[in-house]
Amino acid sequence: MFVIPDRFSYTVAHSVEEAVELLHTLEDSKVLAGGQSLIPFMKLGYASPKSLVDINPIPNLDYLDDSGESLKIGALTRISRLCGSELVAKDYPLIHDAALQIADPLVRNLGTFGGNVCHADMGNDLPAVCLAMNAEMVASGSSGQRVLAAEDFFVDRFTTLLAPDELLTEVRIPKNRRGCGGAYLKLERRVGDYAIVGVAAQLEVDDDGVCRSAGIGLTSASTKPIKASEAESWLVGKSISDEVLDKASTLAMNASNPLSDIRGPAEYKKAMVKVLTHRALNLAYKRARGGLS
Amino acid sequence: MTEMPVIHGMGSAVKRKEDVRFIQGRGTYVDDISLPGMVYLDFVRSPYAHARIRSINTEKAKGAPGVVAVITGKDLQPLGLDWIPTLSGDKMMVLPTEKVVFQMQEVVGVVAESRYAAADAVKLVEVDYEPLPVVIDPKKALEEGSPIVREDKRTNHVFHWEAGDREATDRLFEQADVVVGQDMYYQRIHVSYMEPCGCVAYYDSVKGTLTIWMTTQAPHVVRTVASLITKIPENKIRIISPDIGGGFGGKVYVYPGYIVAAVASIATGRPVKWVNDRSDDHPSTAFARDFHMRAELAARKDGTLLAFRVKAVSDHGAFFGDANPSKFPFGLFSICTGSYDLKAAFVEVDGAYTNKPQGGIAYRCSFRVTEAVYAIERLVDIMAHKLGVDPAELRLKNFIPPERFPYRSVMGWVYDSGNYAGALKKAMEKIGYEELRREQEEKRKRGELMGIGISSFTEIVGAGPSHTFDILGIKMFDSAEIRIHPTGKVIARFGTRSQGQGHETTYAQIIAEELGIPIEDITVEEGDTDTAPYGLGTYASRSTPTAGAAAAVASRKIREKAKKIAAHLLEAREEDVVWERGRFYVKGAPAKYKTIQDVAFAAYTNPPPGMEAGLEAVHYYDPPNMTFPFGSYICVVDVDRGTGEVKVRRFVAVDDCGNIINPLIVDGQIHGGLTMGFGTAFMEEISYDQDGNVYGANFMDYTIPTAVETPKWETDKTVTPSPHHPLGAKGVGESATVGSPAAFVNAVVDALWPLGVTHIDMPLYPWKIRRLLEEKGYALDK
Amino acid sequence: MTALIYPADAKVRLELTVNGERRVGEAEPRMLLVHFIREVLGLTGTHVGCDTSNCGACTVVLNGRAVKSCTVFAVQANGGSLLTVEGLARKGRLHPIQEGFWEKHGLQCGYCTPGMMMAAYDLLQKNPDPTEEEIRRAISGNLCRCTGYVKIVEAIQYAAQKLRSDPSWRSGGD
Amino acid sequence: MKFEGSYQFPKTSSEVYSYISNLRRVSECIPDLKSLEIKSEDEALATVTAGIGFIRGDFNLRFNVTQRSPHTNLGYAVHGSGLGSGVDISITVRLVDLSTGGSTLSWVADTKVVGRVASMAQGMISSQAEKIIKQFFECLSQRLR
Repeated sequence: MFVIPDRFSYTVAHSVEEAVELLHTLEDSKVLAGGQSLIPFMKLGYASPKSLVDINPIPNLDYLDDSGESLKIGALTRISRLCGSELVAKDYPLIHDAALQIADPLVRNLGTFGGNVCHADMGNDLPAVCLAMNAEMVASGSSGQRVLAAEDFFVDRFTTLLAPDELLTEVRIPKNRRGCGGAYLKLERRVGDYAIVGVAAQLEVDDDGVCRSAGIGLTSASTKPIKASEAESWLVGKSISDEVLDKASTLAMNASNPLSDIRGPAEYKKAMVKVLTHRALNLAYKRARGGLS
Repeated sequence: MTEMPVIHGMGSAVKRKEDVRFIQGRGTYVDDISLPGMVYLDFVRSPYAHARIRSINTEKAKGAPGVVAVITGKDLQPLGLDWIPTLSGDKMMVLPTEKVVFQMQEVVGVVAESRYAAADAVKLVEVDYEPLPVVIDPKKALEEGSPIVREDKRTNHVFHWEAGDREATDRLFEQADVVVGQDMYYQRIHVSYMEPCGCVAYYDSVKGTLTIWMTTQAPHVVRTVASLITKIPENKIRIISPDIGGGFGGKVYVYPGYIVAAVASIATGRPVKWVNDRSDDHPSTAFARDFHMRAELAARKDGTLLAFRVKAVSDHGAFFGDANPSKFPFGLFSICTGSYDLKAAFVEVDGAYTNKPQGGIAYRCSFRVTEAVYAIERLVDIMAHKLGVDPAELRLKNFIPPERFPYRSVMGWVYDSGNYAGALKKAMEKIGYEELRREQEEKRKRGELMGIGISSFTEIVGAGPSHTFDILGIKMFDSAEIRIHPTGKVIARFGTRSQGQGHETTYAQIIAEELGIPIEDITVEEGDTDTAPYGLGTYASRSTPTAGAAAAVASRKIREKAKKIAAHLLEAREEDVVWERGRFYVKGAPAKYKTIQDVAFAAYTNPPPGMEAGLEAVHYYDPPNMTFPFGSYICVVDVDRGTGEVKVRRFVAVDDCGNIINPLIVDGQIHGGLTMGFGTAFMEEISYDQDGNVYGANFMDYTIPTAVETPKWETDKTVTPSPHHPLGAKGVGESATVGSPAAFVNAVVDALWPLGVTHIDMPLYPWKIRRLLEEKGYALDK
Repeated sequence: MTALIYPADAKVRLELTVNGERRVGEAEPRMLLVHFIREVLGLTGTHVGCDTSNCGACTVVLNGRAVKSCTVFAVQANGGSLLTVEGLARKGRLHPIQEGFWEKHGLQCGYCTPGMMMAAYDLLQKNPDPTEEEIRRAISGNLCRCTGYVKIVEAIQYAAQKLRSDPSWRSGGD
Repeated sequence: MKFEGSYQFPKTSSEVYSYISNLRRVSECIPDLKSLEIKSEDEALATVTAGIGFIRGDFNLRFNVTQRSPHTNLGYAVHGSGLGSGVDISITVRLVDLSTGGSTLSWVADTKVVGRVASMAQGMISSQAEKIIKQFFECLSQRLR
């Protein structure tokens, strides 16, 4: 059974409008961005879209822009660009940690921020990052543009809020101010594998080490990327200590509902949500205290 | 006297001759071969592990664009090719006619003009299955009333095999002060060569010749078997094993793809290419290990080891296909007394059929030596801990001492040479053993988990002496044919087949050493049954011990004739002629000499009166005994009490494979073997659920180590030549895969021993270790 | 504007620069780049070792960055520039990466080698003086079953040193 | 895997039985039905589209009524394939009249999913199977209210 995709019609979009129009008119169409998740799925026969809309030629969708109120990441920004960006490494350690742990350097050369998010696999790393950082997802569709909260964006495994003829064009990350720090920890069977469990943690603390805001996103901790909201709100107003982190990581664990699979039994994954949340928050705190680094 | 040319003989770390093509993308692997009019074969595979085939409908597929032929088991039946013999005297299905016996089994072959057309047509074949109860656990398979995998056998019991002296062993166990025992499972793994199996088959109906370019480690045996089952005369069958992208034992087997491709070529008159995709190859080709054992070791309280016994069940899947020597249904497991001077030992193994592909690959393990070494090295460690003795000390106390070689083990093997204490002491020195033990003590006080693991293995390779070793009756010699051209250049052909071991370089180095001809002037060829002398092939670390020896002996035959010619040229009596690497001269007058090149020219232009012209020799080497490489490995690990992850901090490997031909290549072999052992110990496993679904069927699910987690290996050597091998060499291809798994497991168990952990089955997944830490109340939540 | 749509069974005419030469070939939309390279362009140095984008045996440099050619459709490479293992050497002179793999015994069966070298090529373009850790991470998408990576790392270190000391190899090579 | 559930109806067990033993009516409750062919009162062939997100495929399924014990027990067997996998579901339904009038229907479904996709995307197909079976009985119970 050769691992080869079923036939599909192929078309190239040169603008967002054109992409939306094509997605709207073509039957059973799918966006082709980096293709690093979609193409393997098509080869393995998981997915057989009748038509692909290649958005790679669309100009100006590959950017990192922090000139405004938030860090704007173009949907076509390659993961490798995040890995190599000084801005991201310096000011957004959570994103940088995660980018460096996505698949391998070759996949990262093509894989895009938008694609990683829209694929919405429970095992993808960037959805958890978006959840932890309360990102906004900017989508364009035939009915115009809308901005969605990351929290609402991830509906189910491989399922987002995007309509079939909608295209994610940009992700907006609240700007990291002084006192902000983040970290992404990923437990893997082997480097480049999907996470056994991954934890994205983002903290903002004042000069006395009191938590102003907290964000926690979980990878492979449920059938979809999830946000540990209770843990987040519990942290706010607390001055960070080992006990506080213990409680927070317990709440994060309680929010998780992982599947047993070849990457480990559910009870192990639950326990790891706790361990990794504690460690990620700890590192995020250190970074927050140490300023932006 | 003129300068000797640099010839790169024995011991030279010369870079490899074969690399010139590989680094330029000019290697020729099976999938690189393309013939005019070639078509592609793809397979419909069974989603069921065990099911009766109600019906197969191929009409839609036959009508699909580009489809040339569709082949089912019913088509093979009249040819007597629906089943074929295995290397173990059992038989295996090529394509099923009645039922399927494992998931992803080949069911229907579809031949089409392109890869893509074949893949499309495969989806159009309709097979109606009636699911049957599945048996996955080999122990359950041997119980009464278990579903029967092989109706032709009417039982799931494959064989019962015993070695050693049961009574003597039991007696020593009764007398012993201390007895330790452990149930262990050596999991099912896949060799995971980077190049999946495949072939191009072409039947020339005019010449009546069948040529198959195939991924095989043993082309000659394949040709003979193919001739016997197809009745095509052996001179009309040509098996070519081109460049092979790794074999490790997995490419000794004959898979359905080869047979169906050949039949398809005969049926269509066109060349047929079949190449497995990874997701086909992993779940359908043969597996290694899958071995459930109960091992026990008896000792006196002073630490003298007395006796060893093992009772085991091995899982062979649906067909008994192990490529074992005929007299050894369970390979050379009886080497299990290892490096120790035991008084008695006994082993019994029962083989079982299950709903899995055939198992029992000699995966870089010289026929079950890996399982044997794992068993004894784990038990010696458990015994040391039980006695409260340092594992190194217990080993040193019980090693076979150097002066006892050649040493006859209680299992009847005669070890050729060894200095086990020498290797272990060197490893301990190199890693700083005492210091590490001190560090471990301090860490334990601080609640940190650090472990040190030792494995002092003895290998048995180079099968093998004809009085004991054959495969399907064919004696396990191997061959070399060396011909020197008039200008002194050499073509040498062998019955073995390199899959990355560097034969083109090492064989050339042996010939260079023996004849004084630079390796640049020596061309080595293997793998074409029309040109190479008959040989059993490359597996079980046998190439250097057998074919390497053949190269030396054939070279010496040539040298004898060369000496006569030299005497004629030097106008001297033969007994006055002296050989010095690369030249002959008359005793006492070294200035007047003839080079081997002069002699070669004379062999064709001016041979002595009455002498047959030419300068060549063939030798089929029948080894007098096996060779017994050995070594000591020490591994240091740190265990994360939160995640259960293990970090291999250091790993020192001291190997002894006798005299070394090329140190670069020996290092490479050891690095690769260690990495495979590392993968086995920590991440590799093919598992099945109760419905027979296979897990780990591709490189996404089956994790082999990358450069990141692979430890930075530290290697060293001792040199204890083999007394009976012409070069004093022993073979090293498998030492590291055989020796290392026990070192990793011993290290992790050593770390956890204070908590009362005596054993963990491989792979040492973090979740298994975390579970133990939780049970012992030692797990951390951060 | 209306975009050009290639039907599923269309034979798309592709034109691209391969190892410095202009090459033309046909491919249906679903054809994978690796099959186009091997079977249409006839460059068999690029290998296929898996079907899940894990092994990296099919690694080539597409438009300046190393990618897994089994996870790109050939049509996506239209108009692009491709460097395969066959294009590494220049005027019969081995590329320092090739030299390093040979000198340091960085290969055994040779099957992963072309992909491994192309990944190294990408690394050394971005980072002329990588640490061992950086090298190991850079080839983490390329599996080797023979070498245990030790000598591959040495080979890439050799190449890095050679490239730094020999300016004639700068400016890509494609 | 085994899934199960139970419902209470105002109707008596014999009324419920006569409804759910009718393959044509029962098959109306198969979710995402693409096509249906009733071969006999005990056998129907159906094509069902199933999946999650963009991972969807057609499953060709054969439904058989395997056991008929009026008023008390009913057995269905579902056998077929899709997304490169084989699916086998055996469903047993038990009906019990309540002293308070009406009846309870309790069902147990034993599901086996085998094949490449089942192995690679562990849990994905079985969780879909569970969803579909539950929808099926939910639909039946609606109609029986």
